[in-house]
Formats: sequence, structure tokens, C-alpha cells
Amino acid sequence: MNMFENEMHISFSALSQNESFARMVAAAFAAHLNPTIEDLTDIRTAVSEAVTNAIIHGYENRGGMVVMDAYIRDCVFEIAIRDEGKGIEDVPLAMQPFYTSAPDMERSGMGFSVMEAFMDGVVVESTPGKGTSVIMKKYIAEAAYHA
Amino acid sequence: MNMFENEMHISFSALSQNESFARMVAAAFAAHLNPTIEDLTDIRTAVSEAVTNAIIHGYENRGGMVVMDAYIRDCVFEIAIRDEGKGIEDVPLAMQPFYTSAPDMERSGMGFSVMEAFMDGVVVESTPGKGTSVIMKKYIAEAAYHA
Amino acid sequence: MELTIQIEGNVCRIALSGELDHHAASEARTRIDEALREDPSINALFLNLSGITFMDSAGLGMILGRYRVIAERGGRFVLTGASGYAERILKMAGIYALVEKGE
Amino acid sequence: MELTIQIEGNVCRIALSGELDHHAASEARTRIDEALREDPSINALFLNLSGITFMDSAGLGMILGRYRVIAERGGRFVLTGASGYAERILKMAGIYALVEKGE
Ligand SMILES: Nc1ncnc2c1ncn2[C@@H]1O[C@H](COP(=O)(O)OP(=O)(O)O)[C@@H](O)[C@H]1O
Ligand SMILES: Nc1ncnc2c1ncn2[C@@H]1O[C@H](COP(=O)(O)OP(=O)(O)O)[C@@H](O)[C@H]1O
Repeated sequence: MNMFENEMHISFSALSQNESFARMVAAAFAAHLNPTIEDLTDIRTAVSEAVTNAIIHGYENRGGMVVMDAYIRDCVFEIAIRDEGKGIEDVPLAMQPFYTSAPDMERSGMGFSVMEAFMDGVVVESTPGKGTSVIMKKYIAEAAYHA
Repeated sequence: MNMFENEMHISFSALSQNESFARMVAAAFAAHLNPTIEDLTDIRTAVSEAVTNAIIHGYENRGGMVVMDAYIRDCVFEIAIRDEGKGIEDVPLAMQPFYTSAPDMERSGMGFSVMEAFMDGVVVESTPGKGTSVIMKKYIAEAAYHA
Repeated sequence: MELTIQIEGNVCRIALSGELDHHAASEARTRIDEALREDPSINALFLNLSGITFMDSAGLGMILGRYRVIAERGGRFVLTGASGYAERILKMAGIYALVEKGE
Repeated sequence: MELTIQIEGNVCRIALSGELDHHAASEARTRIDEALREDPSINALFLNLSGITFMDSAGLGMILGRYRVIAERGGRFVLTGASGYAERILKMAGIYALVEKGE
């Protein structure tokens, strides 16, 4: 198999209207790997969680720019979603199922759990006052890749 | 009417597989303005021309990164497509209908003419050895915007 | 996202379709709560998700929130029609320990 | 982009569908020229664009290129089924001054 490399970097206004745009961009880029519909839904869902978090928690709905960096290397799709918002004090606590700092906004606290369930690896890097990066990986089956 | 602003910046590998990806991203972003199907097709076509030119003329199919910057301000959609490729020596000549430097690649020389016919303004800035920017505008009818 | 609200007697039936993300969930929340506020006699909320094509945890939060609103007035909440993906997220959160699942 | 090639006697009928951009046009060019090279007796090329959902000037270049290939062997080139958008670009380039338009 030939090594296939492709990359994409995007930044967009931290507006809730851009949540669906962000999922669409991520899925359209991942489509180069010939993923199954289920793979694509996993990616769309995980991206939606991370982008929403950047908009509402990172920037607290006050605007800013959300960044997505995506890479395809052979059959691995990697995507990093970054903001320069308020950051997370305690990452392991934030990642616990049902933990949310925003119950008043009817957040369920299941965002990170969904990302972990739907992707093959989730790493969160955050510096309070500086911002947050969520780096996620998904392996796309070779069979699908060659289809 | 409230001023509505939204912006998006993307860069991606200069691969011909990314031509359809680029059109899709541009159209999905412009969709925020509630354009007609015809407006969207105009945008998809013009973006396809400029992105293809960056890949095959700017980078001469040797790779690099293509950049798109898109802005929505009220009912105006603006998009700039940039490369850091070889640039254009004589822009007015390049923009003439049927002029092409690549007849061997079966280029028709109609790329800039299509961009000008389908958009409401096309400006080309280029520095030989540094790269090219194509900045295009499209007005989306208010009626559609408010629909 | 599309939302239709049908009120018959004390029963409010809501059908959601399309993509239920945070942007859409905020809108759904506003419109459903308005309907419930306007008619304090409503004591049952049926939420039909069969038209949902995308849902993330913001949808889950919106659903749990509406369950709480109706439960506070002692009403009944029934969730119907959740398909593959929405169901996966609803189950991850153990939602059926709280809310009734309808046909 | 999908491409089907049908050869009957000296006539080659090609149907293109989907998106005809530079990426797809390169592929179409290769496949059509291969078919023509394999069978030097072909003296008519019918190109049906009715399934095309997107086309830019690279499609135009590919079409003009195939016209030249078949014209060089003294053959006939007929373009059919171009709809709204593809037609707009074909007409901008005045293609029907060169190639025949079929039903
Ligand atoms: N990009 C971010 N910037 C700042 N805080 C964040 C970010 N993403 C997540 N968090 C914090 O982590 C918590 C848990 O996130 P998550 O599991 O997605 O649940 P939810 O979004 O429903 O609260 C959030 O409530 C928030 O406090
Ligand atoms: N991004 C670019 N970088 C360098 N040269 C370019 C670029 N875009 C266009 N050109 C030059 O302008 C010419 C005309 O472009 P265009 O009208 O799109 O026709 P075509 O792409 O069919 O040649 C090209 O042949 C090329 O020489």
C-alpha cells in the first residue's frame, strides 16, 4: 500500500451556527479514507462535541476562533480541535462521565465520554487562561480504505 | 437588519482530490447566507477553478498548501484563494479568455472567464516566485437571506 | 432541525427531525418550554425522535431538561423513535433509568 | 465521477455522470483515450453529459481534447445531454461552433 498523506487546517468564528459546518468539513475530509457511514457518524459526533465545548466553555459564547487541524496518514484519521479560551483547571475531573461545569446550560457532562466512546483515542491538553486542545484519532479499516 | 459576521480560514494539501473538498467547504460556509441553488453552484464552480489553478499552475502539481479565507458580512460572501507557488508574470494576459500556459494539460484557458462570469467581482494579485491570490465576491439576494 | 408540537387535552406530542446539536437543542428547548408554560394543564410529554439524523450530547441534555420540567409538575415523559445513533448516546447516559420508552 | 463506455461497430458511446472537475477530467481523459487507442476503427464518439451534476472549465478542456483526438482520425464527435450549468460553460467557450450537438 502506498503511503497517502493529506492535511487540512481550518479556523472559524466561535458561533453555534458553525457546529454543523465543522462536522461537515471534518466528515468531507475524512471521506478521502473511504470510511463506512458508521465511521463518519462517529467522527461527526465527536467533532460536534469538541467544537461545541470550544464555543460554549472555552469562549463562553463570547466569540473567538476555533481551530481544527486534520491529518490523514495511511488509514489513520487524526483531528485536533483547539481554542484559545479559558482552559480547564482539572482535566481528569472534566473528563469524568456526567461532570459538567454548566448544568444551568443543560449540559449533560457526557461530551468527553462520547468522544472517547466514538473515537480510537482522545488526548486533552489544556492550560487555564490559555486554551484547550482535544486531539482525537480514528482508524479506518483497510477493507473500507481499499473498497 | 442586524449585521451578521462569520469567517473561516482553511489550508489544505495541494492535491487534486482536494478540489471537491474545497468546493464543498466553500458551499457549506456560504450556506449560512441562505443562497439559492444557483448562487451555490456559481460559488462551487468559481472556487473549483481557482483551487485547481493553485494546484496545477501555482504549485505545478508538486504539492504545497492552498489557503482559502472566506467572510460573510451581511449579504456579501467573499472568498480569497491563495497559493505560495510560482506566481503569474502578466495578470491581464492570464485573465484573457482562452489564454492558457498549459495547452498540453488540455487546459481551456477559460478558468478566469468562468470566475468572472459566475461571481460579482474577481481580483487577482500575484507576485512571480511568491504566489497568487484570487479574491472573489458574491452578493446573495436579501430576499433569499431573509427566507 | 424541524420541530412540531401537537397538543390534545393534557397531552403534548413533540416530533423532532433533522440534526440535534447544541445550536438546534437551544432552539428546541425554548420552543418546548414555551408550549408547556402556555398550558399548565399539560401533564404528559411524548417526544418522538424518529426523524433525528444526528444527535450529540447536547441533545441528551435537552431531553433530560424537558424530562425535569414535566416531572416537576408531576407529569409523565415518554421518549419514542430513537434510532441507532441517538439511542447509543441515550443508553450511554442510562437515560431509560429515568424516562419511559414508548413505541 | 462515473464513466461508461459502449462500443458498437465503429461508434463509441460514452456516458459521464457525477462531478467533472480537473481530478475527474484527468481520469476520464485517460480512460477514453485508452478505448480509442485500442480500437482504431472507431470513427464516431458520442459523449453523453446528462448525468453530470458539476462541471468546471477542466471538463470543457477534456471535451475539447477528445474532440481533437477523434477529429484527427477524421471521425465525428457528438455532444449530448448537457444540462443547465455544464451548458453555460460550454456555450461561454462557443463549443458548438466546433462540435455537433446531439439529441
Ligand atoms: N474547550 C473547553 N474549554 C474549557 N472548558 C472545557 C472545554 N471542554 C470541556 N470543558 C470543561 O469540561 C467539562 C466537561 O465537558 P463535557 O464532558 O464535554 O461535558 P459538558 O460539555 O456537557 O459540560 C465542561 O463542563 C467544561 O467545564
Ligand atoms: N494560481 C496560479 N498560479 C500561477 N499561474 C496561474 C495561476 N492561476 C492561473 N495562472 C495562469 O493563468 C493562466 C490562465 O488561467 P485560466 O484562465 O484559469 O486558464 P487555465 O487554467 O485553463 O490555463 C494559466 O494558464 C496560468 O498560466
